This record gives sequence, C-alpha cells and structure tokens, in this order.
Amino acid sequence: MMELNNVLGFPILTWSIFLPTLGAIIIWLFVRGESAVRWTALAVSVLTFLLTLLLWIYFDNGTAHMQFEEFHPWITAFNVNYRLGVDGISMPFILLTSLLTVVCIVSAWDCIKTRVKEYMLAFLILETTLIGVFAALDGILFYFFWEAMLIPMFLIIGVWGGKNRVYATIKFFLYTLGGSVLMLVALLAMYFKAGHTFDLQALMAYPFNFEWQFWIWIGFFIAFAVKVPMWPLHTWLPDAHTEAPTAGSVILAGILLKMGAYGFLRFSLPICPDASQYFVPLMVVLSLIAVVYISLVAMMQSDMKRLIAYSSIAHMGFVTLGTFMFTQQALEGAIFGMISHGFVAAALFLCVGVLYDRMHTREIGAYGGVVNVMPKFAAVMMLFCMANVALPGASAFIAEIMVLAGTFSADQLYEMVISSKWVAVAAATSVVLSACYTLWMYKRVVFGDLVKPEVKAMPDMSWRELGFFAPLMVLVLWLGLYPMPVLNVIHVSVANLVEQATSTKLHAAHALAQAEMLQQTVLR
Amino acid sequence: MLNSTELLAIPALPLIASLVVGLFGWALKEKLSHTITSASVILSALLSAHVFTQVLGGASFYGNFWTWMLSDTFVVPVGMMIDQLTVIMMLTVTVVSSCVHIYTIGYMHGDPGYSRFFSYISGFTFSMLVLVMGNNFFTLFFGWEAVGLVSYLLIGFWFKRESANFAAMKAFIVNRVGDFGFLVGVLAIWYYFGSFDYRDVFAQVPALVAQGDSLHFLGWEMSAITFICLSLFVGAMGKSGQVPLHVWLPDSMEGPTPISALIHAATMVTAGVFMVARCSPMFEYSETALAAVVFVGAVTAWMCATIGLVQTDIKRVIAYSTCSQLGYMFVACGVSAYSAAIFHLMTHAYFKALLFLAAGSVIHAVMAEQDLRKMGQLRKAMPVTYITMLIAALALSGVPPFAGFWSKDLIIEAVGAREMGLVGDFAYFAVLSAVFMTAFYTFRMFFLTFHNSDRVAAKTKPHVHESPKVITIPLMILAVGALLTGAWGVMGLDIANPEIANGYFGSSLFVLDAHNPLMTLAEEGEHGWYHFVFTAPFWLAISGIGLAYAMYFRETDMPAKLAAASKPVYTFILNKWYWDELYAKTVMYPAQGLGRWLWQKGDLAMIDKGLIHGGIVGGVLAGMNRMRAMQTGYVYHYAFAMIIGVFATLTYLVLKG
Amino acid sequence: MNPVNINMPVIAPLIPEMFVAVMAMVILIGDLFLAKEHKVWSGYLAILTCVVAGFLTFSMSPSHAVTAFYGLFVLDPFASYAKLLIYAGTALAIILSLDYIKDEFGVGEYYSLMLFGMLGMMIIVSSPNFVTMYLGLELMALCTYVLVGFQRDVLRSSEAALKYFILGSLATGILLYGISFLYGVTGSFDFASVGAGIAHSGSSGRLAVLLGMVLVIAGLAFKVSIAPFHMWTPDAYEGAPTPVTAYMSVAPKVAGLVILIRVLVDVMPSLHVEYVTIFTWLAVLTMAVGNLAAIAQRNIKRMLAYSTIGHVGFVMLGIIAGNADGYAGVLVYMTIYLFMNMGAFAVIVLMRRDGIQGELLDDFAGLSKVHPGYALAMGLYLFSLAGIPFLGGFWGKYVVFMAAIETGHLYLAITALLFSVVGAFYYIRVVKYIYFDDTRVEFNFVENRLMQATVAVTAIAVVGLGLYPGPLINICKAALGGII
Amino acid sequence: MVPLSAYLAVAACLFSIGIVGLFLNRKNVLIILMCIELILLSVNINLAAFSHFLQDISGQIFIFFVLTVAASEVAVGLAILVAYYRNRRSINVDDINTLQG
Repeated sequence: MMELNNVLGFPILTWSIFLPTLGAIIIWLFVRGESAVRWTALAVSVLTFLLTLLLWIYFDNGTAHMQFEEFHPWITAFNVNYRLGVDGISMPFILLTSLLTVVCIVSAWDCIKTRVKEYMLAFLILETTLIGVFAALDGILFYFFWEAMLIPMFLIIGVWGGKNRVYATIKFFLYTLGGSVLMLVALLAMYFKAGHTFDLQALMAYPFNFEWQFWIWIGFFIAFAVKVPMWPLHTWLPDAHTEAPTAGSVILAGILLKMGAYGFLRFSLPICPDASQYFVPLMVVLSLIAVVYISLVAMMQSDMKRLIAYSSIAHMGFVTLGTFMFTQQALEGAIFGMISHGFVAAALFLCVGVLYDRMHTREIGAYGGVVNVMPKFAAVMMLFCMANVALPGASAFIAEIMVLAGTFSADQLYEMVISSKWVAVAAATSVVLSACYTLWMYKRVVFGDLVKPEVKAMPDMSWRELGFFAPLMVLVLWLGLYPMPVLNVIHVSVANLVEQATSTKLHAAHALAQAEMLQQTVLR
Repeated sequence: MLNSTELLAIPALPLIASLVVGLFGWALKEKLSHTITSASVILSALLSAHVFTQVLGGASFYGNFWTWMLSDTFVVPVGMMIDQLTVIMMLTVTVVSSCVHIYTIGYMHGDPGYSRFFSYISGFTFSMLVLVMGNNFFTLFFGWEAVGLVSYLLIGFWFKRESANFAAMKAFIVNRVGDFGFLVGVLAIWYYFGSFDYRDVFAQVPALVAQGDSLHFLGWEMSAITFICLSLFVGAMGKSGQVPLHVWLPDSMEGPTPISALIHAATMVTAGVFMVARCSPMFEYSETALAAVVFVGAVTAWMCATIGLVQTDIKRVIAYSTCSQLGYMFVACGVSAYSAAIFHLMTHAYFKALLFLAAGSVIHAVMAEQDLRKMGQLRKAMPVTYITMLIAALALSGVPPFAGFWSKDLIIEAVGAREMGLVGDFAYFAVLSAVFMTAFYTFRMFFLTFHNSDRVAAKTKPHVHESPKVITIPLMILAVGALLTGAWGVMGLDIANPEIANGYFGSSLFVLDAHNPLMTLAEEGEHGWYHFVFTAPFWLAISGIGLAYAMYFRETDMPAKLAAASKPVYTFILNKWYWDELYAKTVMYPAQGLGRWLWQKGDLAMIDKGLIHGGIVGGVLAGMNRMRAMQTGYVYHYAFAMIIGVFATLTYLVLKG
Repeated sequence: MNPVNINMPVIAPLIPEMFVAVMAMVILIGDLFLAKEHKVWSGYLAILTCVVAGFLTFSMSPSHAVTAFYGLFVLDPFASYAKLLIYAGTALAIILSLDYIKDEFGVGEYYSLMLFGMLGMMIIVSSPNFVTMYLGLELMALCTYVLVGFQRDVLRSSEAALKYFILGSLATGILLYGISFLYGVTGSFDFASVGAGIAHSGSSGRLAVLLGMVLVIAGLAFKVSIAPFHMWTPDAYEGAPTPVTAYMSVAPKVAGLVILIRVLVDVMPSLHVEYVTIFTWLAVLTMAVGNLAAIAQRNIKRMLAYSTIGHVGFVMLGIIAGNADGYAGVLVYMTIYLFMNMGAFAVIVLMRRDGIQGELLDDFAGLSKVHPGYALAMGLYLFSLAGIPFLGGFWGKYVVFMAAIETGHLYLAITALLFSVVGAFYYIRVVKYIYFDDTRVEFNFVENRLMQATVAVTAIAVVGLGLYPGPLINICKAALGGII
Repeated sequence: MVPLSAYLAVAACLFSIGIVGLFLNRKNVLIILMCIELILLSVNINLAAFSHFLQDISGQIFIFFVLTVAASEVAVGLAILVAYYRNRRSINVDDINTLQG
C-alpha cells in the first residue's frame, strides 16, 4: 500500500465526483416541481464547482507527482482498484467540467421545457462520469467512467435533441463504443503483460517492447481518435452537435472532445513512447487534414452548429498536432488549447442556442441583421468569434501560438519526412481559414440590414443569458491576457510528460527480455 | 530614463476611455462620450509630446511590465521600448488621432452609433500605441491584430450596408493572410534567436548571418535571415496594402471618412513601414529581402498611381494615392533609406489625413455624395476646406515647400543613389513616373471638386455650406502640419542626416555603411536650397499639375476624348487592373468549390455513405438477412443444420487427426 | 439366522431435491382441492418451495465434493451455487406467472411442471455420471416441452412446443449415441472414469472417442443453444407464454452450461485441444447469429431469444479459456444475466392492455412518458445487456473477455467485442423506442406488488453489481472449489 | 460369433435412417416421431453390444432408462402433436412454419 499524497485531509476527488450523483439522487427522490428541480440542480453544480476550486487552490505547482490521491481496493480478484489522483494535466479539466456544467444548467434554464427533471439528472450524472475520467488513475476505472458517459449523453441528445436526433445519437453511441472496445482489449493485454496491474503509473513505468507498444498504441488510438475526433473518424460529431440541445453541444465540445486528447496525453505518450514517436507522421498528417480540410468544409456549412462543430474539429487538430510534437511549448499549447477551446466553443454553441431559442432554426440563411435588434448579443458573439479566430488577447491565441512555436522548433528532437518547420507553416494557415469561416458566418448572421420580419421580433439577451456568458467572457480574456495561472499549473507535469514521451523504453524492454531468457535457461 | 507610469498612461488613457464609452455608451449622452474619449486622447497626445521632448534630450526607455506567456525557453513579456523611432510614431498617431476625434464630433453628429464610434477610435489609438511602443514582436503583434480588429469593426461600422460588411470582412481576411506571414516570421525568429525581444534578436543577427543557417523546402533553399525578413514583409504587405494584398484598402473606404483618415491613411496602414524600419537590423543583412521590398513597393507605387488617375469616387482616389505613397515608403526602406521612409510616413500622415478630412468635409456638404462627377464649383461655398485641401494637394504632389516635397524628394534621390541593378532601375522609373501621376490625379480631384463646371445635384444645392468649426479647426491644425512638418523634419530634427546615428534617429535605425544611399548622396556633394529646381521630380510634379489644369480646368471635354481614344487601357485601369476579379476567380470560388467538394464527396459520400453506411452497416445488414433467411421455420431445416454442424466438426477433427 | 443388513444409501445431499419433488406433487394434487379464485396459492407455495430449497441448499452447501447414491450424485460448491441460481431463476419465473397464468386452465400442473423442471436441472448440475445427467436432462426437457405448449389453444404456442420437442428428442438421441460410444471405449458412465479411459484409450479407439465427444457436445450444445444447434430457440421463445420464456432463458441455460463444464473438465481433459478449436468456431458462429439476427426482430421476445444466443456466445469465451477465471466468469456472467434478463421479462409481462400482451417493440414507444419508473428499469436492463459500465452486464463481459485474453485467445476476444458493439445497437434501439418516441399504445400496467418488487430488486441488483461486483466474483471463484 | 463391428454397423444404419428420415420427410409429423424412436433404438443396440463385449452390466441398465424415458417422451410428444393438430387442423410438416425469421 503506497503512500498517498493528499494535502487535504478528506477525499476531495471522490466528493467532487459523486456530489453531482448524490444531488441527482436527491432530486430524483425528493424534489418536486420544475423550478425546485432547476434550483437544486444549480445549487449542486455550483457546490461541485466550489469544491473543485479547492483542487486549484491547494494544488502544488512544484511537483509532477499525482496529488489528492485516493486508493481503495475495488475488485480484488483482478487487482482493479479505485485509484484517484490529479496532476497538472488533468486538474484543469476537472475545473473546466464543473464550471461548464454550471453554465449548461443555467443555459437550459427555461429553454428546456419537457422533462426538466430527467434533463438535470442526466447532466449531473454526466458530470460525475466526466470528472471521473479525468481523476481516474486506474485503467479500468478510467474505462468505466469513459463508457458510463455514453448513457447520459445518449439520452441527452436523443430525448432533447432536434429533428434527426435518433440517427445522430445512435451514430454517436456506436461510434464511440466501437472505438473504445479496442481500448479495453489493450488495457487487458497490458494487464497480463505488465504483471497483473491496471495502475497507470505502473503501466507507464513498465518497459513494453516495440511490438507491444505498437498494438497497444493502435488500440488506444482508435478509441481516442474517435473521441477527439480525428479525420476520418469525425463524421459523428457534426451530426451529434447539430441535433444535440444547446447544453449538450456545450458539454460535447467543451469536455467530451477533450477526453480523447487527454487520453493521448495520459496513455499513449507515457505508456508507448516509442510507438508514439513512430506514429508521429501519421498524427501530423491527420492533424493537418483536420486543420485545412475541415476548415474548408466548415466554410461551406449553412447550419451554424454544424459550422462550429467542424471548427471544433479543426481546433482539435491543433491540439493533436501539439500533442505529438513532444516539445514543452507544443504540449502546453495543446493542453491550454483544450481548455481555451472548452470556453470558446462552448460559448459559440451558447450563442447559437440564444438565437435558436428565439427563431428555432439554425440555418444561417434564416438570419441577418441580428445586430439591429440584439446589440448586446452581437457584441458577445463578436468577442467569441474573434476568440475562435485566435486573435491576440483571447485564450485561443496563446494556445495556437504555443503549439505553432513548439511545432516549429520540434525538429531538434527527431527527423521527419519533411521538416516540422513546414508543418508549422501549414498549420499556421488556420490563421486565415478560421477567419474565413468564422467571420463569414458572423457577417451573414449578425450584420446586414433588418429585412426578415421574424428577425425583427427577436428580443435582446436577458440578464440570465448575459449571466452565463459573463464567466466565459471573463475567462477567455483573462486567460488570453494573463495565462500564467494555468500555465504554472501545467509546467512541471508537462515537463515530466515530455521527459517520458521522449525517452525510449526499448533498452529496458530488451534488458527485461534478456533477464527472462536467462531465468528460463537457469530453470532448465 | 523615462518615467514608466507616464509611458503607461499614454496608451492606458485611450483604452480606459474606450472601455468606458464602449460598455456604458448606451447610458451616456453624446456630449459625455466624445468629451471622455477626446480628452483622454488629447491628453495622451500631450504626454507623447512631452516624451518626445525628453527623447530629443537623449532619454529613452526599455523595460518589461509582466510576463504574458512562458513555457521554459518560450518567454513572452509585455514591455515597452521608447526611442526616437517609437516616439515619432507616438506623436504622429496621437496628434492625428486627436484631430480626428475632434473632427468626428461634428462629422458623426446624430449617428445612432455615435458613442460606439468614439469607443472604437479611442480603442484604435490604444492599439496603435501598443503596436509602436512594444519592445518585442508579440507586443507588436498584439497591437497589429488589435488595429486590424478595430479597422474591421470600423469599416463595417454602417453594418446595414452589405458592401460595408463585405469590405470589412475582406479587409480582415486579407490582413490575416499578411498576419500568417508575420506569424511564421515570428516563429522563425524564436527558433533562430530563442527570443522575441527586439534587443536580443537584433544583437544576434550578425552571428546568425555569419553562421549561414538556411532552410530547405522540397529542394528549394533560402538563408534563414532572408526567410525571416520575407515572412515579416508579407505581414507588412498585408497591413500596408502593398500589391498583391492591396485590394482591401480601397474597399475600406466604405467606412466613415474620419476612419479613412485616421486608420486607412495616416496610421494603421503605415504600421508595415514602421515594422520594416524597426527590423532594419535584420533586413539590412538580406539583399534578397531588400530587393523584394523595393520591387513590391515600386510596383505598388506605380500601379496604384495609374488606378488613381481614373477613379471617380473622391475617397477612392485618395485611397489609391495612399497605397501609392506607402509604396514610396517601402521603396525607401528597400533602398535602406529607412529614415526617409519614416520621414515620409510622418509628413504623409499629416497631409493625407488632411486630404481625407477635407474630402469628408466636402462629402458632408454635398449630402454624402462621393462621386466627383457630381461636384464642382464648391470653392465659393466652402473656402476653408478649399484652402486646406489645396495645401494638402500641393503637399501630396511634392511641391516645395510643402511637407510632401521634402520627404518624397529625399526618397527619390535615395532610390537614384542606391545601386540595386535591374530592380533599382525599375524602382527609380516607377517612383519618378508616379510623381507625375500623383500630381495629376491629385489636382484632377481638386479641380473636379472645387472648380470645373457646377455639377452638384439640384436638390443638394441648398445644403452646400462650409462645415462647422468643429470640423474646420482640425483641418487647420493638420494644414499647419502639412505645411511645416517637412521643413521641420529636415531642418529641425535633422532627420535626413546621412549618418543616421548622428541624425535624429540615432541608434533606433540601423543601416550597413555598405549600402547607405544617403551617404552616397552626401558624397555627391552639398546642394543649396534651390537645388530642387534642377531635379526631375519637381518638374514632373509641376507638369502633372499643369496637365490636370489643362484637362479639368480649361479643356474640360478633353478627358472624355482621351478615354475614348485609349479605350482598352482606360477600362483596364478603370477596373483596377481586375485584381478583385482575379482573386474571385483564382482564390475565392476555387476555395469554396473545394470546401463543398470535400464536404459532399469526402465527408458525406466517401466516409459516411461509403465507409460507414455502405461498409460497416451494410455488412451488418447483409449478415442479418443471411441469418434471418436461415431461420426458415421448417423443422427439417433446423434438424439439418444440427446434423451439418455435427458432421462438419467431426470431419474437421478426423481430418485434423 | 443373522439379519440381512441393508445399508441405506447416503441420501443427505439430496434433501433439497427430495423436498422439491414432494412439494411439486403436493402442489399438483392440492391444486385440485383449491377453489378457482384461490388457485394462485399454489403459485405462492411454489415460490415458497424455491425459497426453502434455497435455504436448504445454502445451509448444506459443502466446502468440498460430497457424493451420494454410490457416486451417482455429487454435491459440491459448484453445484450448490448453480442450484441457487436455478432456484432464483425459477422463483422469478413463477412470480412472473402469478398474474399471467391465473386465467389459464390448470394452474396446478403449471407450477408443478415448473418445479419438476427445476428438479431436473438440480439433478443435472450435480450429476457426476452420464446416467444421472441423462435423467436430469430428460426431466427438465419433458417439463419444458409441456410448458412451452401450455397455451393449448394458441397455435404458435403448440407449434413452438412441437418444434422444440422434435428437435429436443433429436438432440437427446445424438447425445445418447455419443454416450454409447464413450461407454464403448471406456466401459463406464462415470465422468471421472470415462475421462481416465479416454486418456488411456490408444489410437484404436480414437475415432470412437472423437465421435462420442462431438455427439455429446452437440447434445449439450443444443440445451444451451449454441449455434448451429440453436435453431429451436427463437421459435420456442416466441411461441411460449412469456413467463415460460423467461423461465427457459436462464435456469436451463445455467444447468446446461454447468454440466457442459463438468463434462469438459471431468470427461474430456485429454481432448482439450480438440474441443477448444471446435468451440472457438462455434462461439464466433453463435455470436454472429445472436447479435446479427436480433437486429431484424420486431418482437421483443424473439429479440431476447437471439440476445440469449448472443450472450451464450460471449459466455463460451469463458469455457474456451478453460481455466478457473474462465469458469468463474461463466458463473458471474450467468448470475448477472439472470437479473437483467428476468427484469426485462418482468417488464414485458407487466405490459398488458385488457388481456393483450405487449411484446412488439412498437408497444414500448413512449413508455417513459407514461410509466417513467418501468421505463427507467427497462433502460437499465437494456444498457446492462449491452454491456455498458456502471451496470452489471459490463462486468459479465469483462470477466469472460479477460479470461479469454489471459489464455491467449486475443482475436476471439476482439471479435466478441466487435459483436458486442453490434449487439449494443439493438438494445439501444429499444431504449430509443422507450425514451425518444411518442406513445402509440397506452398500456395499463398490472398492479402486482410481487412483480413490481421483482422489477425493483432486479434493477437494484443490476446497478449494485455494476458498481461493486467484487464479492460476486470472489464467490464464483470460490464456487469452483469442487471441480478444479 | 458375430463381431462387435456388425452390431455397431446395424446401429449406425438405424441411426442414419432415423436422422435422414427426420429431415428428408416433408409429409407427416408422426414419421418424425418414429424416426426419433429409431435413433433411440440404435442407441440401445449400441449399449447392449458394448455391455456384452465389455462384460459390463451398467450398459444394459442404461438401456432400461432409455426405454422408459423414450416411452414417456413419446407420450408427451403425441400430446403436443394433438394439441397442435387441434389448432392447425393439420400435421403436415410443411405447415409448421408460422414461427420463423
């Protein structure tokens, strides 16, 4: 039983994971009446957020070791344990989750009219699974939360979604499930290879030889690539986003996509460093496809949500690119990019939601001249569009520039078919492309003269709506102008990750193989 | 050492004003809005002036305020670097901006977006100041993008106009193309110098050059420094409307006139020139880059001048002349006469702003009519505008002793003096012929507006009147600038000193002695003040004016004949050399088509229909039907299946042994 | 003359069996004396029987194998655990019948048949000998034939019975034929000695041994509906009265799998390589049939029949693994499957509208709007059947897959996982009907405390086992004490 | 004396006849029942032969079990058949196909 590093006396992670579920149960059993349900759900989510703030407050930036650790035997028969802990890489995502959940619940305040109770339950349970994913340090526990997430999300899209929701949600469900089963195989295979353990740190430490790394990497890759999503496994996302209710899209873009990239950081890089190195060209190509191809596709969308969904894929392309450059800047940029995208994409979907609540259409063509009637909204959306374009001063810029810098300088590490300088240059084209699709959409929706009668009738944003935009605006600008609070949190862990990802396991694996051979000869 | 709080105050004041007015504009009265913003900007102008005097006294500032980004070796501070170059920019920006603020009070009076407008222009002033005051490439880039954003917002200020919205988007996207280059350059800078800080970077340049690093791309090679300089220059081209990225600048005239004056003539568009000058320690070491700068500048100067000849929209004429003048500045940079470039930048700021504001005053008078063909004979109605506009026109045409003459003459002589082979000769030809054209179109516009026949529409006639004081006073202020800055610059500031180090700029600019055109000029010997009489530019300008006089003052039917005589050339120029059409055909439509194709064929057809539905789902369904078909419902089939199962396994085992 | 000493055989281990047999007869006869409106009491009595039998078995479950009747009957932890499962399955099936059968004719026979069938299974799971096994199988089979055809005046019921009967008898014949060959080679019916005989049988008896093995396996495969011996399953399930379907879908499967394991472990250890290869192919085929054909179904009973086949396919991974983990996995899987499947059937049985049984997928449309409670429960069962975590079904799959990978059947495991994804589709499609669609047919659910309790208990069990399966897994591992 | 193989051959023949009859016959369900009987009888012959040649009585005991069970099985079978006939008015094998797919 190892020493648990938890500065707080109490199991804070468990609390932040299961507090939402607890709240859900309470709501389910005792709370009656829609507004009561809403308020309780809000209270619970806010409470959870405050709880997770403690993580940030008491977080020790100085160490890459896991913090707030917890350990309980769970399934002794298979050495599956309830092992929790966070480091600089996972901690920000927990905060992101708890914050966005609050935003979601507020955003759904009166645009969700049917089955409010189930809705809130689904979101709280979803929060549990998401925080669990980021806090889990045991392979199976991770998989457990990873898969459990499907159930509430499936229902959220399917019950409160748009016209074509059934197709979208089933597509989402099967895509993700199909991807992740191979991850389970990889986990189980590792379990038997690495001496019957699912402990992530043990697996990171265990020297797998290249062949093993190769297959394990593939297994994980498919699971994560579907979630991120990476071309050509991305087609579920536009459908899911288009059909999901606003808050569903927010969580989907804000957190779910991050799970995939987080998986790369947590599993692929440390566990299979050599395989990761080996697959860099593949990842680079896919990421660039995401940046260029998907941006062009996004430009041609006539459905706002679809457009933003595609732009999310493009931005995640940046993240995966940064992830597989193994430089401090690129990795930090990737992580920061995920956080920033969590806010920006979420906000953009909320913007669409605001419009949708008024006109019940997502067609860009149906709008035009919105600014005349909704100046506040126009200003807010302008801010987030510019953030989406990664203008300096917005958080996205920090991420983009760090990824690019890390990529540009990456070829000191390894030789690729083509120098990573040119990869960076190619990725930088998103500076132009993102501007094209974002501004074009903004122009068609917000600017222009007021001709359409139904647009004339739209009221400007209510205080509630401003209320849930406010934190996002503050965060986007704050992280854009002064990102150090977040960067300080991730520095050490990322440095450690870089160290893990760039050092080979092959020598150790070879030595191990030698030792085993020797042992057998001795036995014989 | 300068007082850092004072320095911080200079950009901070407009920022605060902008935020206050922007956030609470809906609550503020017009009066309050413009008072807050104008006051803050004027204050920062005064502060800049104060700083300017201190800098003249040899003071300077260099320091970081806080760390913006940090990731081990990737350090981006936010800091300031105040030297002669910076301070002259600060002064120009704040002064012009103040004038524009005051002017706007009258010009935008009663516009629904009044306070929004003021918030924007104050915000612009802040951004521009950040751009020039920053001490590293990212602070520069921050301002760079911020001014871009504000310009986007202001071009689309009248968002009801489709054309305005389109122009705004066009401006932003074309600028992003430039920013792409700039960003790549900055990345390369970090890669090779490990820093973004001007001082660190510039200090390491010679070492890098000596080391002879070079980049390869599919067998094509260029030296690192050239790569950096060219990338940065791409950024400059975008910002400063150089061919082929100039297309946005004329369209930006969709914005309100004060904006055209402040942003798209005086300050923002010159950011590119400023940046190149600021990076002179790098450009100096790359002949290729310098040649590229000269070439692009020359092409722009000449081409935009030709387009200016035939434009009928008063603002577009000035806009093209702006492009052309920016071309001059880049040519100057290219021939390493940075001081001349900045000098022209400064003078140009005054007289071009003046020109625009005067034009604005005219437009104001004739009820938002911008078509030269619907003006004329306004001289009587609006004398102040007339005079000031005349001053500006003379300055622009380079007639002594007006500001434009000094700077432009310096540039042309520098170009003549610098030996750059073919490019150099072309540039020299271009700038010379451009002088003539500039003079011509400027006065063409001038005569068509104020003289010629009276073509003002009948119903607007009664409204034609001189603009109110609040508009004319700024005109006068700027007129003074357009009159004096040239002489002041040469005599007072000793800007034109061949040994830059000893001149005004001191160490803020850097020129290799190997190719310092001003040096060569100096060696040619000292000239008297009357020297200009013997130079080509002067006579070109005069003849240009003369021709304009002839065509638009006397023989007013001549232009039509000429146009008819040279139809193809005329139409070609009239349509701005078909740049927009070219881009539409070669970039816009192809990109959209590609996007649609990738979406329909790639995503929907190939992946969704082909792989998912066709491949996997199809396979599953096929299997499903096969399984169903097996379940016929007939007992004997079931029994048969069982027996087959038994025999199959049995034979398998037996054969396997 | 000295008295003949008759030494009574040891019969203690059979007490539960005897008790069940007696109670079955008591019900059969006592039912005749019950008035029509009280006949439901024989149902309660039958449930009581199961409970008591459970207590008996539990109280006398030994730590090691105990034999009776001169080794013709064995009681070991393995058997005890299997019996407990069987009781549970039967009891739940009876509970489901309470409301369903009361308006049918001949309630007494129904319950006693169920009990006799259960008795057969009890005998099967604790038979160390082909003779005992055969008797058990037949007892079970004959009862189920009748139960399937219990709705005499319903065509599909009797047709299902007929098909099931014909194929069942064929399977019995095949089984016996195989047994006869094994007997011929080894000269015994006792598993252990047959196993020993096979191990020593030279190449001369090779053919006979293979023949015997294949035929015996085929005969047993029929009972657990392994493809291609599964053909009866969908028809029988669809035709049978719903509670009977529920009854058949779990308890007999448990018995069949248990005896299959016994036979493989005791009789055919020396044929390990052969039967693993066979089972690998059969498993793939079974999973394919189950998961693919289920997609096409509109009738939920038939769909669940195919899903049963699919699950058997997954369970076979545990058998193929052939080690303690694998066999434990089988028990774990069946335990969890018992709850989720029974729960699902409970909801189906509860769905009635003036006598009409709701059993088409469309009948579930919009259930969540009308009966959120049942909808939630059904959703849990379905996600669990699909094997999504925080529900029991996941761990069932997890355990057997793990065993398969442990013993190096990686590709089989991957295939199985992919099929489980395909399978997930038709489960979540039902969820889609329940939650996403609008109500088409209003069903007024039967008001029956016992059945509602069943739903609640099974739902809680599914969730509970999903969150904390550790104890169950340990128990199942311990239950293997008797055989390995 | 007759060798074991002969008995086995006869049994095998019976068994095959039973099997083949089971799925070649398209007419009457009763024939199917008979085929099943044939199969069981072939089993009995096997058992008898083996038990004789192995000099082991248990085989013959098993035969009695088989016979008994077979009898009861047929009883059940016929009962089901009757029930079926009452519903379908036919015992033609080709008509037993309402349940399928």
